Formats: sequence, C-alpha cells, structure tokens
Amino acid sequence: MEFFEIDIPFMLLLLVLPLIGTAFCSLVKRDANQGAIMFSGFTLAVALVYVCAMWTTDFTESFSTGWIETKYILINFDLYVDGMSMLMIVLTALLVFLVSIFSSSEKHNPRMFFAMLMAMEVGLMGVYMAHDYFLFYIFWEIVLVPMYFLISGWGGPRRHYAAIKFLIYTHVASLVMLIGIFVMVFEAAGASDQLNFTFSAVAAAAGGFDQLFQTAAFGLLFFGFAVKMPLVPFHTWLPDAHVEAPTAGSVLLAGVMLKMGSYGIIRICLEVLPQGAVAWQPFMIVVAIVAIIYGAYACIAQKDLKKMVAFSSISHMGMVMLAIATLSGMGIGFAIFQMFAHGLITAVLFMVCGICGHNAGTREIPLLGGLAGKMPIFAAFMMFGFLASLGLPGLVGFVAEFGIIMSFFEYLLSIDMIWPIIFALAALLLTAGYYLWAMQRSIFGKETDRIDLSDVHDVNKAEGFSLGVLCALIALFGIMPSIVMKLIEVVPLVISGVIV
Amino acid sequence: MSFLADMDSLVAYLLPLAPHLILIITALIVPAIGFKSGKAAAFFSLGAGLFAIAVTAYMMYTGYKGDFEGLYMFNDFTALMIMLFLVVFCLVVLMSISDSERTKHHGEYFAILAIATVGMMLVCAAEEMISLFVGLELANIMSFALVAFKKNDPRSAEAAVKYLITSGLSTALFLYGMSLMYGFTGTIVINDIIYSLATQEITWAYAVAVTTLIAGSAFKISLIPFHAWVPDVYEGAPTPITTFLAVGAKKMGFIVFFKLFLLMFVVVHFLSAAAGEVAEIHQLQWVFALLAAGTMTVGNIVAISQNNIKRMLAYSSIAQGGYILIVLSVGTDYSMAGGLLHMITHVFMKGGAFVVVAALAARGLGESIDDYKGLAKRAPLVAFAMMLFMFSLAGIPPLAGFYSKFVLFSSAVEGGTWIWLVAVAVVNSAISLYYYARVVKAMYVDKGSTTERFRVPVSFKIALAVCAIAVIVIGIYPGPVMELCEMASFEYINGFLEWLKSSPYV
Amino acid sequence: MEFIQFTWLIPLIPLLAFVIVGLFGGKFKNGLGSVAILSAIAAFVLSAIVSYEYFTGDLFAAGLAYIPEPIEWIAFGTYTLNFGIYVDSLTCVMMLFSSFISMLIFVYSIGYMGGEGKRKRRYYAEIALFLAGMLGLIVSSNYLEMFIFWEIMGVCSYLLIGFWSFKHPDGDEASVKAASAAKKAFLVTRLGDVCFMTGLFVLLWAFGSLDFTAMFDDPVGSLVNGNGTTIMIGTLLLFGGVIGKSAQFPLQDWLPDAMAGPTTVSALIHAATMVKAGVYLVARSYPLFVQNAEMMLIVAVIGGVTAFIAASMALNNMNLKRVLAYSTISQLGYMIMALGAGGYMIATEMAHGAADIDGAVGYTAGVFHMMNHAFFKALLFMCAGSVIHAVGTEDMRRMGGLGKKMKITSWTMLIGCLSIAGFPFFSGFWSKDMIMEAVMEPAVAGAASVFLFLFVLALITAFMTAFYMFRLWFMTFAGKPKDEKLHCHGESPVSMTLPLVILSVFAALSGFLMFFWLNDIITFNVIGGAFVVGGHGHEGMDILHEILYNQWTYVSLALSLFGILLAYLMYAKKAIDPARLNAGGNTRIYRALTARYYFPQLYDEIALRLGYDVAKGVDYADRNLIDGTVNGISNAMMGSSGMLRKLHSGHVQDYVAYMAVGVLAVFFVFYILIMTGGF
Amino acid sequence: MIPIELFLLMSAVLFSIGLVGLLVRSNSIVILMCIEIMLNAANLNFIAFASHVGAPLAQIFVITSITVAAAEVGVGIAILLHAYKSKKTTDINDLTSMRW
Repeated sequence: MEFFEIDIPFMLLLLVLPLIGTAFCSLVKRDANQGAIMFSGFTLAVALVYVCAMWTTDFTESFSTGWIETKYILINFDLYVDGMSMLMIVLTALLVFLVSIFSSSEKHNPRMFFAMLMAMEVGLMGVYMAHDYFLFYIFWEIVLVPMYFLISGWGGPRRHYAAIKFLIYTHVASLVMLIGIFVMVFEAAGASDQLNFTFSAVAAAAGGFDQLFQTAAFGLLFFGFAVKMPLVPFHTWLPDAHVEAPTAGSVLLAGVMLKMGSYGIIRICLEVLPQGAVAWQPFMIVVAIVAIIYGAYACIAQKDLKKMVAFSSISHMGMVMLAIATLSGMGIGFAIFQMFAHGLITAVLFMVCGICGHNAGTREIPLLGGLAGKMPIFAAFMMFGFLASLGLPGLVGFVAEFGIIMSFFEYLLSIDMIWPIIFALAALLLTAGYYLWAMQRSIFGKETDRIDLSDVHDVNKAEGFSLGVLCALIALFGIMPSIVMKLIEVVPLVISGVIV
Repeated sequence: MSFLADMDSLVAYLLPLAPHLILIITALIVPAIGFKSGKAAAFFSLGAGLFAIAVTAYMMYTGYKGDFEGLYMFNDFTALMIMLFLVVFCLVVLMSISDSERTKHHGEYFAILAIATVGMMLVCAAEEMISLFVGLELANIMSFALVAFKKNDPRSAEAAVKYLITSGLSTALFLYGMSLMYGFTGTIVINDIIYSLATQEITWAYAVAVTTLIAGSAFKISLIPFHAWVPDVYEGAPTPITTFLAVGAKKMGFIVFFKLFLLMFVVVHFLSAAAGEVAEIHQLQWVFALLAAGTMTVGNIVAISQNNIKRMLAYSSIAQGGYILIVLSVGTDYSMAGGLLHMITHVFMKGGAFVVVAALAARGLGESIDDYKGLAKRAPLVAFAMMLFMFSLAGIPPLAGFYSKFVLFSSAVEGGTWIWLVAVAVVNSAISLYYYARVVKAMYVDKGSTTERFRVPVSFKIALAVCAIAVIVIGIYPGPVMELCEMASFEYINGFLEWLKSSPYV
Repeated sequence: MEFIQFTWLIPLIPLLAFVIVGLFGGKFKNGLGSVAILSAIAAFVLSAIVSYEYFTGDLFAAGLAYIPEPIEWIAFGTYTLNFGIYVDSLTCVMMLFSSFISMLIFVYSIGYMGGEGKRKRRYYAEIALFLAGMLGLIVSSNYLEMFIFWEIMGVCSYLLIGFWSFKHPDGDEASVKAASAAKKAFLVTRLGDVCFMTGLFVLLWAFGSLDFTAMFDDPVGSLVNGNGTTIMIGTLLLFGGVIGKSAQFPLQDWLPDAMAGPTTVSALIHAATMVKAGVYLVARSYPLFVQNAEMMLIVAVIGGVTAFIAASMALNNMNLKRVLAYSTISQLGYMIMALGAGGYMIATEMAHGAADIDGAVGYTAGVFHMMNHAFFKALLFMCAGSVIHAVGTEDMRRMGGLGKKMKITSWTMLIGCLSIAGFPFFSGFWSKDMIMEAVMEPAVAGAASVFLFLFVLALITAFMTAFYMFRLWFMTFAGKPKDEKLHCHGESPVSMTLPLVILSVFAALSGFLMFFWLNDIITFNVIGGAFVVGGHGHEGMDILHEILYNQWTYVSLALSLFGILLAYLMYAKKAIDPARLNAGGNTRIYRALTARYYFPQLYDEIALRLGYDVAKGVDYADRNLIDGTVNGISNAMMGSSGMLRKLHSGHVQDYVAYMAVGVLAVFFVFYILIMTGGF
Repeated sequence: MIPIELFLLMSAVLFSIGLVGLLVRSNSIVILMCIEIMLNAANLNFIAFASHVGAPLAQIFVITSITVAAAEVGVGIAILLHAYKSKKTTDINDLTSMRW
C-alpha cells in the first residue's frame, strides 16, 4: 500500500520512539512522567496506525538491512511484523502507556523509573519484531535489565532477593535458549563456514533438519521459553518477582513479558522445528495441564492477593501452552488470542492489587474484608477483572478459553482419549472458586476491623482512567472477538501448514 | 647515495621490530624526562604508545609481512596482538598520570612499563624459543618491579614477593619443559617443534615436557590451580599495574598457548585429514577443556563471596581466562577469532572496571563494594560507565562482552563434542551475573552514606570514555573488529599450514 | 412484518438501561430506577407486539420460526459461531410472561427497595442486566449465544444475591452469609455451566455448528461427526447445565441459600428469569432430547425426585422465604418431569419409526406450568416480601395474625397458595393435572414402570405442596400475633400492592388461557419427520374433557384438599399439635429435613477436601520442594564459594603447593588420556 | 661416554630439590636460591642435550637463561629488601596480610 512505501523509518519508529523516550526520561530535570506518557503515547499511536492498516489488508511488513557480515558470521537487522507480533506490539504499547499514566504519581526517583519503563518497551517491541536470531536474543536479554531495576529499586521488602532471583533464573534460561539457537544455526549453515543468523536463512534450511536433531534443538529452545512463560516447575521466580515488583513492573511482567515465551515457541520452535514439536507434543500437553491445575490450586492457598494473581497467570499461561500443544491451526490461533486476552485482563488484576496494597495498606486477604463499602469503584473494577479472568462469557477471556478447550477437545478426539478434558474443565471450576473466594473475603462480608479503613480513599483519576480503558477493551473484544481474530487468522494457518 | 640506500636497507631490516623499537627508545628517554616532571614523562610515553599504535596499524593496513633474522616476525596476528598490548600500555599510562599512590621515580616507572610491554610484544613476534623465553622473562621481571612500586603500602611489597616466588617457579617449569622439548625435537624453532610434537608418538617423558610447558604458561593465564597468586597480587599491586597484569600479561600466556598447542592441533587435524581419516581429538584438547571448565567454575564461584572489588575483579578475570581457553580445545580458526575478540573486548571492559576503581581510589573511595553504595548519585557518569563494564563482563547485550562471548561459545558448539563445555560456560556466565549485578545494585539501588558529588581527574575521564565507547561500539557494531580478528586467526593458521605444505615434512 | 425484525431490541433495551443506570445512576437520588422500569415496560410492550405479529403472521401458520440472517460472531478452523434471533411460539410465550412479571417486580421494587438510598443505582442496574440476560437467552438463535446470556444471568444472580453482602439489614452475620450464599450460587451453577459448555463442545463437533436451524431439523441427519450416542452425550451435558441452573437434584442446594438476597430478587430469580432458563433450555432443545428415550427417562426421573425431595424439605421449615424456595424447586421438578415424560413418548414413538407424532402432553404441560408457576410464584414472593417489609423478619414462628393488619397482602397470598396447591379452577390446578396426565400416559402405556413410581411421587408431592403452602399461610396470617415485640407497620405502599393485585388476577385465571389460546401455541409435534413447535394443538374442549373425565385428577385433587385441611387443623385450628408428630423436632427424619438431607455438609466437605486441602499440599510442595530446590542450588553456590576462598590462605607456599599439585594433576590426566586414548 | 639418562636424572633430582626447598623453607632468600637451583636444573638439561646432539643453539639458550636468571635474582633481591624494609622480616610466613 502506498502509505507504507516510506515505511523504513515508520517501522523503526516503534523502536526509536521508546528509545528517545528512555533518553528523555533519564535526562530531563523533572516531569519525567509527562515524557513517558508522551512517548509511549506516540508509540501507541504508531502501533495503532499499523494495526489499522493491517486490519484493512492483512499484510505483513518486513524491514531488512545488513548489520554484521564477516567471513564467518552474517547477522542482519531484520524486522518482521505479522498479525501475531502486531497484537503483541499493540498490547505492549498500550500497557506501557497505561502504566505510565497509572503510576504517573511515582515519587521515588521518577526519572529512573520512567526511563526503565521506556527501556522495557524498547526491549519488548524488539522481541516481537526481530527476525534475526542475534537481534531477537539481544532484545530478549535487554528486557531483563530494566525489569531487574524496577523490582530491585521500587519493589517491596524482599525486593533484592526477588530481583536477583528473577535475573539469574531467566538469564540461565535464555542462555540455554542461546545454545539452542547456536545448534540450529550451525545445522542450517551446514558445510558453508558462514553462520547465517537470520530467521529466513534458518527457516529455509529447516527442511533438511532430521527428526532427532529437531527434537534435541526443540528441547533446548523449549526450556528457554518455558522458564519465561513460565511453566511448572520452572515458575518459582514469578511469584516472588510479582509480589515484590511495583505495580507497573508486575503489569508489564505478566502482561507482555510472559508472552515472550509463548511467542518464541510459536515463532521459532513451531515454525522451524515442526517434527521436534510433534515429538515433544505429549510432554507439552502434560506440562500444560500440570501448569493449569497446579497454578489454580496454588492460587487457592495464597494469602497475598497479588501472589494469587501471579499464580493465576501461571495457570492461564498453561492454557496458552495447552493450546499451542494441540499443534492445530485453531489451537495456535486461540493461544495467541489468549496471550492477548490475558495481557489485558492480568493488567487490570495487577493494577487492582496495586491499588489495594497502596490504599488499604495491605494485600493480605485475611486482613481485608468489606472493602466494597469504602471503595465501591475499586470493588467494581476488581470484580470486573476477576470475572473476566475466570472466563465470563461476553468478556474477552471466555472466547479464548472456549476456543482453547474446543481445540484441546478436538485434539483428544483425534487421539481417541477424551478423559483428559476433565482437567481443563476442572481448571475452570477451580478458577471460579479461588476468584470468588478471594472476592468474598476481600471486598464483601462485613467491613474489616483488622486494618484501619478510616481514611482509605477510592481509586484516583489516573488509576481510574487506565483501569477504565482496559475494562472497556476487555468488554469490546469479548463482544466482538472477530476484530482480534482477523489479525490472528494471518498467522496460525501458515504455521499449521508447517505442522506435519 | 649509497648511504641513503643503506638507510633504506637499514629501515627495511629493522621494520619488523618498528613498534618494539619505538617503545625501547621511549624507555631510554623517559627517565631523563621523569627527573623534571612525572606528568611530562607520562605524556611522552603516552604519545610514544599512540605513535607505535599508529605505526603498527599502518603497517598492518599496508599488509606488510616481515621477518627479522628468523627470530621475530610481523604478520597480521602479531600486529593485532602488538596493538592490543600497546592499547593496554596507553591505558595504563593514562591511569598512571595522576596516580596518587606513586610518590617518586616517575620516569623509571614509565620506562619499566614500556620495557614490560616490549617484552609482551616480543612474545607475540617470537619465532623461536629463545626470543620467546626472553620476551616472557622481560615482561615478568618488569612486572615484579611494577607490582612493588607502591612504596608506602606494605601490601604492595607482599604482593611483589608472592608474585616473585610463584612466577619464579613457573619460569623454572617453563624452562625445564623447553629443555626437554629441545631434547626430543633437537630444535628451538617453534614451527619445527610443533610439527615434531604433533607427529611424535607420545611417551611419558613427552607428557612431562608438555605438562611443564603448560604449567609454565598456565601461570600467566592463571588457570586453576596455577591461579592462587592472582587475587593477592592484583589486590596488592598499584591499580594501574593490576590492570596491566589483568588485561595485558594474561594475554601473553594465551599467545604462548596459541603458538605451541593450537597450531599443534591444527597440524594433527591437517595430517589426519590429509591421510583421509576423521580428525580425532588430541588428548591435550581434553586437558585444556578440563582446565577451562575448572578455571571458569572456580573463578566465578569464589568471586561470589568477595567484598574487595579488586579481588572480585581478579577472580572474574580468572574466569574470563577460562572462557578464552575454550579456543584451545575447539581449535578452529573461527573459535580463535572469537578468542582474540574476547581478548580485545576484555581489555576494554576489565580495563575500564579497573580504571573506575583507580579513579575512585584517587578520590579516596575504598576498595570494598560497600564503598560503592549510592555512587549513581555521587558520580553518575562513572557509575554508568561501571555499569556498562559490569554488564559487558556478564555478557548482557548489546555490549562488547556479549558479542565476544557469543562468538566464543557459538564456536564451541560446532561438531558437538564441546557442547558440554558450552553448557558449563553458560552456567558460569549466569553465576557471574550475580556478583556483577551486586556491584550495579550497590551503585544504583542502595542508599549511600553520603550523596555529595565529586569529580574524577580528567585523565581517568578520558580513559573511562575510551573504554566505555569501545565497549558500546564493539557491542553494537562489532563487524570491523570481528573482521580483524578473523583475518588474524585465519592468516595465522593458514600461514602456518602454507609453511607446513612447503616444508620438507609433507 | 414491521416490528418483528426489531426483536433484537427486546434484550437490548434493558441492556441499555443497565449501561445508563450504571454510568449515570449515581447522579440521581432514586438511582434512575425509572429508567430500568421503563426499559422493562418497553421490553414487554415490544415483545407483546412481536408476539402478536408472529402469531398473526403466516410463519406461525406454516409452523415455521422467524429467523433473520445471523451476524458472524467469530470464525475459527472450520467453525463459524453466529449471533442471531430465533422467534417461535415458545419464544413468544417465554418473553411475554418473563418481561411482564419482571416489569411488575421492577415496579414493586420502588416500594420495597425504597430505603436503599445510594445503592439503588447498583440494584436497578443489576436487575436491568438480569432481565436483559433472560430476554437475550430467550430470543437467541444458537447455543453459544444462549450460553453467554445464561452466564450473564448467573453473574447477575451472584451480584444480586450478594447485594446485601456488606451492610445487611439484619447485621454483619447476615451479610457474611449473603456473601457466601452468593459465592455458592455462582459456583454450583458454574458446575452446571461447565457441563453445558462441554455439551456445546460435543454438539459443535457433532453438528459442525451451534445454530438451532442447523441442528433442529432431523438432527441425526444433519450430523457431521458421531451418531445418536453423541447427541445423547451432548444432551446429557446440556441437561447438566439445566440441573445447575434450575436447581434440580442433586444440585438443588444453592437455591434456598439464595434467599439471602432481597425478596424482589428472589421473585425475579424464581418466577421470571433464572431458574426458568433451565426449563426453557430443555423445552428449546426438545428436538435433540427426544432423540434418545433413555435421555428423556433420566430427565423425568431427575424431575420427579427433585419435586419430591424439595417438597419434603419444605414441610418443617420455619423461614417464610425458604419454604417458597423449596416449593419453587419442587415445582421446577414438576416441569422437568413433565417434559421428560412427554419427550419419552415422542422418543419411543420415533424409535418405532412414526413419521407423524401427535404433540406430547408433557411438553404442553411443562411449559404451561412454567408460565402459571411464574405468575403465582412471583405473587407469593411479593406477598412474602411485603410481609417481611412490614414486620422485618422472615421467621414464621414470630408471625401470625397479620391477616387483619395487611388485608390485600393476605388475600392475594391466599390466591397464590390456592393456585400452587392446585385448588380447582385456579391456574395451578390445570397445569398440575396436565402434568399428572403426562406422567401417567407412559405409565399406563406400559412403556416404563418407572413412570408409575414417578406418578406416585408426583401425587405425594401434590399433597405435601398443599400442606406446606397452607401451613405457611396459616402461620403467617391466621391466628393471633405470637410475638408481641414484633411491630408490624400496616399494609405496604401502593407501588407494592398494585403488582400483587394484578398478579393475583393472573395467578387465579391464567389457567383458562389453555382452553382458547395456548392450546394451539404451546405444542410440539413431529410432522413428516420434522419437528414443529406451535400449531396443531388439541381443541380446548378436548383438553378440558381429558382433565375432567380423568379419575387421577380427582385423586390428586383429594390429596391436595386433604393437605390443606391438615394444615388448617394443625396451624389454624391447633387441633393437632405438630410437636406430637415429630417428637418436638427430634426424630431422625425431622433433623434430616432441617439439615436438607445433609447435602450442604456433603458439599462443604467435598469442597474442603478436594479444594482447600489439596491446595495446601500444592502450596507446601511449591514452597519447599520446587522453590526449595532453586534456593538450595544458590545456597550451595554460596557455601562452596565460602569454602573455596579459604584455600587462598595467603601463605605463598600453599600457592606453590597448589601449582605443584596442578602440575602432577595435569600430567596424570594427560597420561591417563594417552593410555585410554581420550574420552 | 656418559649416557644422557644420567644427566636427565641429575637435573630431575636438582629440580625436585629446588621444588622441595621452595615448599618447606620459610626464609625468602633461601627460596630465591631454590628457584635458582630449579632454573639450573633446566640449564643442565640443555647442556646435556647439546653435547648429545652437538648443536650450539642450546648453549646459546643456556647463556641467555643464565643472564635472565641473574636479572631475575637482581630484581628479586631488591623486592625482598623492600619487603624487609616494610615488614622487618624475611620470613614469608609473615607475609599473609592478603588472603581469602
């Protein structure tokens, strides 16, 4: 289309604007929050223009330029955007924008804080756009650093422990993933002594990978992504990180960072190593189911509201894994849908938790109670978020869950083994259970006397705005899911073509 | 006219040693200047160093290859290494300009420094054992003196003594090894030695010779368990000299390894390939792999619990040595390129870290990590630079350290034999992230006792700027440097293979 | 056809009301209740017009449904899920009475919720959404759409039951109870909904679509995958949803607790909306259900058992609203049983390959009873509401003699009781006897002796119903006040009594509709192998004849009259002392009844074991096993670091020793490798 | 003519003596002397081989290494003196201020 003839700068804007934002926020004397809002707003606008263009004509944009080319190594600065990455990009831009507004009243070292937010955005955007393994890995790692600072600088009491745990744990995972990348690239290079790190080159050579190699490489990559998602039993960094992280950090962490894992699985593992995927399918199914049930049960036992939400996102990412593991176009499509839906919903949940901890002074469910009396709007948002998260029809979460379980059901029919569907259904019940229980004990019932509610105040304007926007979107996409589906349709059909 | 012709021939005759000669002359002149003012001496030697770099770069650029009496050669590999050492030299000189720890003898200081550098450069260029040995010892003996240069600090003297004794042992081992080697091979020309080493079937005496040789140079690289001297000496020495040892003298040992063993493996593989067999792995490669694994593991693990930042950096540089040693076990020219690249980046990131330490010491900050708390508030730019170096050492993209590690590790994946080694290295670099992040946290997250700002001397600022820019630039656009390293390694190995093909052996 | 194509407005109007009230209600004193009421009125008027057009239109004459082109909601894989409108006679009846009754309840709320102040806004918003959900469910044209509204209703019930979950008029205890009741209602219905959803998966896979149009004409023919058994499984799962929603056995337990909400909400849930949805689902999915006779048998049995159990539990309950709740459950049981019986007939005949099957009495009876029940149950609840509004308690033991103070309430309630007890010529009488007949039909046909058993249950239930309803009435209105402290401030305001009067008229007379109008509307026939809803009904006179000349009618009539008499003797005349019968409430059966057959304990136990205990275990494992491993590794690192650094003792001779050892080590490793020739 | 093995054995013994001394003696001057012994063991090897194959190169090597050793001792003594000045001892067991 004509508009995108000049797209080279236009596509890079998604990376450059946050980068400028980072510099701006870290350099300005004051009003860093304004800067962050402004630049993330611009980015969001660009992303929206893109998504509109995409929605009218389901096109895929790519941008390529040479970067490092030597005798032994070929690395390009390749960017590529299709429906899946576009969804994630929009989500990122949106969430960063909203959290900048949400926490615009940050007092402690705001320059650094907002600079870190913008840096996060750079990394995330990069991950979802990169089309070269080297580039992909660079952005993948860049994301860690600002998150480390956010947790360890603005976090709760045990923040140092949580931050370093997060850093090391995920770093190990990404290094293992890196080995997987090396292996793949070497295999792709074959006899020629130049290692070509571009997605396209590896994908082109992928046809020649034999089953055994694919299985091995898949294992390496899968571990890296599984820790990021995270799947049980590699999840323990997540609850700590979430509990200690500031609200903005948690929102971005759960909203878009976890998606990096599933994105990687779809984008790399499935596209390049389909036979490996087939070999690992049973394992993936089991892991996914374990994650779903385990996460749900862990939620029930939690005292801390935020920790509960953290475990719930483990459970929901398990849903994503389940959908991917069906290896069907439909399943992968709904996996992407769930990634998007969970991004929106979990943002609401963590914002609510943040407000609760900030306004009521504690997030300990046993200490809370009857908040709805003092903070009705907060209670309304909380209820909305919880209901959305437990898959209430008419909200975006339901569409994803319905599709995922349907595709899982079809998969089970295809292997003539129906009973595992029980787990997926039980998860629905458990989810409803812990959310309702938490709601009953925190916002309903008699007003608590265990904490002093005399001077609690309801959500303020900024928080209300961000929450309102998110809730509106949740409802919108719940009622008209085809908007999102249209973007996704571009992707999984391609992938499912690869699946053998 | 004949005189001019003679001049030309003289120049042509000495050209292979041009960089060395420049520094030697400097070393002869500097003391005289040093009597008047230390600063002047510093600037003179700095200029000389830069000039030498320029000359070397130009010679390399023109593709000059030369040979001095079969003793020293000049080719891309040596040029690259010489430039590396010259850069180290300049860096150290920059750090030493306003070094409050040194009270007098400025001229001698820089002279000795220059001579030590010359020694290392000779090692790069040496073509036969005597000149290699002389170069090694030159660098060695000079470094004792330099380590002891902090007159008013007993730790300096202690460090010097420890260094003297341990390195004396290593010298003895090395020499003993060489003597046995001469016994087998009957020659002291390195290429011939390599060939006969590669072809001879291996007896226990052979093993003794090789072992002692390895031990001798393993001391320089501070491989486990030849590393014990490193933390003490690094801590006790004046910080510029610590830098010199960490990023300079260390590389010397690697060059010895490259010269003797890497080429030996190349020969083995070449011959087996020529004989149409599959290239089986030489036992020494396994030895080196084990040494590498042990070194990086111990270095990183011990570094975790260090509170003195110089000791911490010491252990981290032990670990870095372990990473580079991967090259020896892999033994491809791609991996050697990675090794050279990591040497270069290591100069800037580790050197930069030490520059920060020295700069802060010049402003009276202690060497304990706790003294760095709240540094981001007090000296933002220094803190930022330090963060860059730390993350670069930890291998966080997009910094130089990441890229060199990237190449290094990726090279070991080839063939699949050494993938376990990569796994070890990967786990290690994850561990290392812990103590590097600790420094960053101290600077950025923790609250300091005071927040009053201070500025560091300008010479340190320049040094910092150089290192930081290098770290960023090599990280973001490593192409050119990478090409240099590839050229060097390719030229080095292929040059040797050419010689081998032309030699009477095959 | 002008208005019928605006059917989609019917659910949309209350939805808009919900949005408006929810957003702006806070600004106004009465929380924009007027908007909600207007929306209900509009919905009713529109549905009336639509129904009129449909019944007068030629679609109805042709026995077809009005189905406009649906809009695509979402498409994936090979499936397309739509959003559409489906109007047939069943739809019309349903939307007519539910919107009408809701309208009345809304009006009634003006008085009843008068004291709620700022929280009216929330109340009106939620009931508007509730109505929207119900109407949407009624007009929806496929199962997924239905499910969505179904769930929305579930949430509304959750919110409304928990409306007093903080600041309950009866104090904190009650508010805590309300919260947990709301949670229970949602969870139990959720259990049903999960079954429903699974059913959707099965059907979607089987038919490749969820549109009624695609599924209802000759279902077995239109199968993409699977066979009759698949439909059986699918319908069974659907029926699981019904069990949850309409509080059938064994999931009947949430409904009595749901009384914690405001009485108007109870009325809404029991009469107009929520629990009726289940019955409606069965009636709507008749074409699928009648594919398997066993399926219908199950339905019927569940219904009968529910009817009996619930009625028995109502016998000795002292809480005004709870008695009504149990009666609701038991009446729902009736409806389900009737539908099951009728469907069983069709199923068996279809199994014998009959192409034309005359409409099942069961279907007619079930739907008919559902309508009547809507009227009199709404009436009863509103009366109870006005009583509670007046005296401020729900405990019948403290009431009595209210008849004099609240004339209108007592009389209207009497009508309601007569109607539900099946007193001749009141609406309940007709529908209940049709149900009896429907259940008897297969029994005498000898198709299944099970139905004989069910019939007996139904008879006993009829007796019990009469008994406990009049027990309720006598304890409340007859006699003299038992509790002097109990202050009753007279009759309720007109906004509350007016709906009572209107409803009492319907409750009394709606039964007669069957003879000149509904007889040709609430029907389900198989004609030429196709299922036809509406039309082809029997003559009203035939039905009347059927009922009056059927001896079983008089048996049941006798039983209910006996029940009324017994209640009179026990609670009005005090001739018989109940305490003598139940030994002062110490007999095992009495305790079992008060404990609702120990169902609640059972469920709590299950929830505790399966939910909380397992969760504790998982949490423990998470903290100690998994995270313990992670921390253990890092601690091991630290520890070894602390140990290794001790090796650097500072004695240079140690260092020399290390080097010497190193030389030896390298030598031996190398030498061993030479011997073994590498790894 | 004396077989070369004897020379090798001799040098090996010398080397070992030096190493043991290095390990056990605490006087830093003596330790320096031990190092010298070890270096000379190597030199002995060279001479032996040289006379064995009759090549002059090795003798050059020996001379060089003796020179180097001399330089090393020179600097070494200076350092020991420096240490003695600051610590007032030649016992290396007192030089343990830096450890761990």
